[in-house]
Amino acid sequence: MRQLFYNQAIAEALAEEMRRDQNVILWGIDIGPYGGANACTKGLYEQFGPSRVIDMPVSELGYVGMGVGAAATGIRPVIELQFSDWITLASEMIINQAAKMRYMFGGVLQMPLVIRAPVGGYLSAGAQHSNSFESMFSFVPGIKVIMPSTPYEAKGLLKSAIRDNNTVLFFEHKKLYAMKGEVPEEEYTLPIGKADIKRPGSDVTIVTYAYMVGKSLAAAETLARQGVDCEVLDLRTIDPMDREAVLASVKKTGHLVVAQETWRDCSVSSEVAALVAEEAVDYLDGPVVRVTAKDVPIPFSPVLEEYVLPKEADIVAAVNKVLNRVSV
Amino acid sequence: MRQLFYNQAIAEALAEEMRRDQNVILWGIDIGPYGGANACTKGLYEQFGPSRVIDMPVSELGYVGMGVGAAATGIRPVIELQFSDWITLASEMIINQAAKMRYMFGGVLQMPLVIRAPVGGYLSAGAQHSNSFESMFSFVPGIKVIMPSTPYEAKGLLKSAIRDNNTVLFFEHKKLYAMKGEVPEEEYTLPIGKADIKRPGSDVTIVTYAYMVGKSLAAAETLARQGVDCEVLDLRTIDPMDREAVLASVKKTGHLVVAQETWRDCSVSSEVAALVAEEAVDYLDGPVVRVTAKDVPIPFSPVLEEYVLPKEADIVAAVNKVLNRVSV
Amino acid sequence: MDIPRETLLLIYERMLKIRHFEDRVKDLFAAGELPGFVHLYLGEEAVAVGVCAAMKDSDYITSTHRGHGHIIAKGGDMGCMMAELYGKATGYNKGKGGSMHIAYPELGILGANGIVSAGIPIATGAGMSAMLRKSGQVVACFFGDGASNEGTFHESLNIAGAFNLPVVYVCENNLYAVGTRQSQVRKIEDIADRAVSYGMPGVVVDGNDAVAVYEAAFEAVDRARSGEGPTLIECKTYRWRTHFEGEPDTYRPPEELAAWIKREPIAPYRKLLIEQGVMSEAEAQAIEKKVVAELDAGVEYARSSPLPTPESAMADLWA
Amino acid sequence: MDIPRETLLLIYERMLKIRHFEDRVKDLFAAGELPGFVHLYLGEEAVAVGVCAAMKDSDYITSTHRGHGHIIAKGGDMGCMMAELYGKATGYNKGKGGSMHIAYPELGILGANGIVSAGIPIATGAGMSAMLRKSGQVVACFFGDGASNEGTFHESLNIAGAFNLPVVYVCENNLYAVGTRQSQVRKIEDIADRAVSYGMPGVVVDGNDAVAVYEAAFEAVDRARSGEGPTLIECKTYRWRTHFEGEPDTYRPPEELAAWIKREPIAPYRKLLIEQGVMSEAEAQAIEKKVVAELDAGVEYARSSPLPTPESAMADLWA
Ligand SMILES: Cc1ncc(C[n+]2csc(CCOP(=O)(O)OP(=O)(O)O)c2C)c(N)n1
Ligand SMILES: Cc1ncc(C[n+]2csc(CCOP(=O)(O)OP(=O)(O)O)c2C)c(N)n1
Ligand SMILES: [Mg+2]
Ligand SMILES: [Mg+2]
Repeated sequence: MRQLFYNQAIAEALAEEMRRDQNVILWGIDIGPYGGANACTKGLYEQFGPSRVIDMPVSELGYVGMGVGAAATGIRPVIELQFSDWITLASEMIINQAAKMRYMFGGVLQMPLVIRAPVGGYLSAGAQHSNSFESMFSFVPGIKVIMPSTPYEAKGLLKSAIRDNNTVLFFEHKKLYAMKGEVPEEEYTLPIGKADIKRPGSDVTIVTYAYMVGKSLAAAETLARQGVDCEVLDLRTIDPMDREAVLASVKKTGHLVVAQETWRDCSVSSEVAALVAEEAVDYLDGPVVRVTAKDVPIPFSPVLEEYVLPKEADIVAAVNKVLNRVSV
Repeated sequence: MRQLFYNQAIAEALAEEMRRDQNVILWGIDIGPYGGANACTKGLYEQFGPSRVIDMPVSELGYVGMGVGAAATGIRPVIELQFSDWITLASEMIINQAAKMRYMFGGVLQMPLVIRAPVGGYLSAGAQHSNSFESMFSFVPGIKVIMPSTPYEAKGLLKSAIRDNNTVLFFEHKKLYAMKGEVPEEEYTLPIGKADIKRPGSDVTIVTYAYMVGKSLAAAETLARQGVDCEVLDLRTIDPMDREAVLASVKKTGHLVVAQETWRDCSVSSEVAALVAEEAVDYLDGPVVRVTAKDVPIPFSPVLEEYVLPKEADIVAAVNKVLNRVSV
Repeated sequence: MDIPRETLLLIYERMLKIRHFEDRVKDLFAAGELPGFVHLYLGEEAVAVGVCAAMKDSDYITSTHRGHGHIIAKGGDMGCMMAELYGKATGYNKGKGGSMHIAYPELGILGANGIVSAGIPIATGAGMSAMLRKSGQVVACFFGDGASNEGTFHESLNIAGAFNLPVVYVCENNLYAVGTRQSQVRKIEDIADRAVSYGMPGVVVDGNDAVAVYEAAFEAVDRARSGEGPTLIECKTYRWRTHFEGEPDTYRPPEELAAWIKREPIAPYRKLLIEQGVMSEAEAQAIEKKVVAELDAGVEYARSSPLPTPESAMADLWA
Repeated sequence: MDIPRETLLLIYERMLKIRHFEDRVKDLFAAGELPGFVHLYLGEEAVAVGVCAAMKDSDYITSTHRGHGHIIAKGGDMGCMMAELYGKATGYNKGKGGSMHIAYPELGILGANGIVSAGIPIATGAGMSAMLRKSGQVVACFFGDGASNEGTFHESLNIAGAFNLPVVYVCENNLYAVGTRQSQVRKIEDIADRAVSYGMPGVVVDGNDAVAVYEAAFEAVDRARSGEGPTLIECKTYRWRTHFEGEPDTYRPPEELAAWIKREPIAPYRKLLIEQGVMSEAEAQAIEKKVVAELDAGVEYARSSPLPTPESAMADLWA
């Protein structure tokens, strides 16, 4: 099958949806002739012109808020934030406006708004350019949160996000932009809210997403060589979470590791563990173990960042721990 | 012992700390002659004057950000947000600046910043005036989060917060401002990070905090009459969480209910359940049950709000569920 | 300026509607019939009505926590509004919204808003939307003097200026934000001067003079509709009531309030219309009677409407 | 204006330091020696130095993602900075910060910042702090033309104006924010005009003329220190490099860049000082030699310094 980079898959999804529906409009910083900080809008300005691909000033609250007003009035804005770290600046418009407007107005309008933003570390980008805030937004009802782990998923899920009539946060991992993978040439979409078993296995379930999927698969390979058969479940959509898939896998394996890049407290990993404690505790043959970033801001120096962010070896160690197995 | 209202206890804590340290300075909206929307600064302007109690324009990002700059340079700002709902607008300054500055600068400065803000519903205040965002900030390292459930705790914990050299979010529940309770006249402080057993019990642990403490205690009374002995653990500090206290109680009772006012996903209740799934799963004699708000914005109409927010009866039902007991 | 008779009468009727509606809300709230909080628009009627009278039904507005006036001015039905204030299933927003969250897109009402200044980027986005869809719609964005110190005011007006968006920014300068006199936290007198920063015209008008507001709005709407871009209109006015009902009025000099009540917008306007032969005394009375009857019916509708079912709380989140 | 000789020489030396430091960082980054991102200040040296030369060591600055110049201008040590850029334990911030997060409060440096505009409220708060503590300190707040469209610019300058805070807002207008020419997203030409909104003076200066910048800053610092309040100074300048090292320069007309390089700030200043007898050609050469030696030593210090221990990642969060 044809191979594309993750950022190319995104650009292709955008282009296809823009052709399909003229109300799909992009805005953000440097997304026009510049093509986007991560080249996700490369060529779109040339193809669709300045009224479909709009460069904004550095005013996150303003242009995300404009997305709310535009989505409420017939446009389907797809907004790029240059890094997700400063989604903080726009969070009022996401949390109190976009997420709530349809509901608090009794359903009289729709909010077909997509906000795309790069997340994640492993780049020595320092404490303010390495964050992943999906947990904070999953907490809030009225927002969907998607985090694709491959080019295939990036394209299929972004197309679904753009067609969705609700607010969707679409978090792309910076380290994945340069990942190459198979992407069909034919039209396809992927369902929001469905997890994907990236590797079936019988001994332990590893629930993970985004850039950690690759590290989890690598850990699973290492463990397979040691005779441990891991199931790697890629959540793909963080919210709504595919709770059935998580439970089915844990009921099968009896063991759960949750591997996420970001901090532990009140996070996606907390939610997955809580879900299992609520719905499948009788199936657990040992403790749940979470693999997460250590509880400090992401430091700059590579040696420090490596210490703080989770590694393949941490996942291996976690699996050994849930299996009460001495590491080899 | 002397009785004070919760908001009076707060005002008293502020006054005492302002007398103790002239660098303790208050700012916010309407906190001067007006005395604060919830009367928490009543009389302070008169007592300390306009350079200690400063009225700000409606500019949350600006005046919270100023708190960061002032805290870094020798002032101990105690900032009031009129409602915590729009902490969103200031969240950049809390999440990427206050929480990270000391760490990312290698410890060269301190951040003795307190942000006080009212949280919570049960007031028909609608979707944008009923939020509780503690979970989102607990996620972020570098911030302490306190939520006192009584006047005694409000005073003792606020004094500790003001003396702390780190960023502290101090969330006060609107429904508690009019709660009266014993507050010693002598100087005292309460430790940040210590939970409190509000009712000892042997059958089930109810982990809770803030306004839900009262509802949990009421539920415990109801259940006591039915022969069920609940332990009610008030977290008091959400972050750092008193994990030892939670684990000790669950190890004792073997059953866990977590009762919080706000939404479920990636929340404090998730973290508590995850903690137990990690560290005490062998002690659990049944599933964990979480009592939370339903997963929609808080609606205005009292009949709807009552349906969405958790009630005493929900806690009773949850305890019955963890005990696998038919409700009576 | 030559204002059509129907427009002049509409302005009169809608100002009266607001006056009576808000007076009634005040009483109903005091009687404990209405849950939550209410912020009344009494005394500021000429602003909302003057602006909306210059707009079409298909045009948009965004509103604030003090929104009843804007919604009535844009054509909102007092019965559906009142039912919303009662938290009834028949309210504009099924009881989910309440006083601070009334929206009715069919009349271009994109929502009152509980977050100060939040309507500003939303209005700006609606303006961008109108421009992109080439719909010819114009947006009026209402906000207070307090809101003009929020960052999003700056971001939004900058963008509107840069892209020539069809938005009329209407700052209702009633001197206070809650209990703080805004001259204490803003150095300059006229908020309209801030238009300079965005390359758009800034206009100061007497917000208690409906004709003056209408004329300024008419010109701004015309500019916007013809693609010439946004305008910032500052309307000097005053709220008669405290910030929200039930708050003690400790922070405003009583003389100040008295002086502004003396300068109230409706009576002189009524007089003007009668003097100019636009309506007769009898017609004026008939209009007022009709307004009161409509309000009475609206209150009755609200009172007798059913509450939402508790389970309906779970509906309307997802589209 | 009569500028003391030491000040004139200091300006020369510090501009040179920035020039050489940034040139070296460029090379070291290209050679793969430095992790992460770097944003260079080449071409804008006169702004940071002109402003900081008008300040005391005990005064404060806040900086941006493009911060090396500000830190050197405020007296920062090139070795400690370079060690930070290498992620070494001996860096100003123990390798935890990196290029975008250098702070050194002992010299009043409250931090570079990776979030555009975030330094503005922080500077404003430091100004409030200075006023409250009656310390006599002044704050210079550096930010870009792009940052001037952020909401916090508006909120902060409004507060500074209202409270007469001792802050000098220095907008480095280099025409671009990353790849977007800012005239496309801002209607007005001069950002200094925005000072009107806050009741403070707004001044435009040639940001490539160190003397002009110094004089404007001197006056503003003087105003601030004597309690007369803030000033907004817009410095027109240009960055020579792309937004960050490694980015292709596709978006700027080469003639534009060439014209600005021709108007570079250091050579004419050097000439001026020699012509006016402030320093001799030999002295100028000696200064430059000293700067280069210091830089060489700094790079050597950075290279030979130890990395932080991995476990040190867990330190420094809590005070
Ligand atoms: C972001 C935000 N900050 C503060 C508040 C609390 N609050 C509600 S109304 C109000 C005053 C607003 O003043 P203004 O904009 O002048 O409108 P007015 O009430 O005078 O009509 C404040 C501070 C809020 N709702 N939202
Ligand atoms: C809040 C925020 N938005 C966007 C960015 C991405 N970004 C980094 S630097 C920059 C351009 C800033 O332009 P300007 O303020 O003019 O400073 P310059 O780089 O020209 O010195 C942008 C958009 C950011 N770091 N923070
Ligand atoms: Mg006002
Ligand atoms: Mg710039």
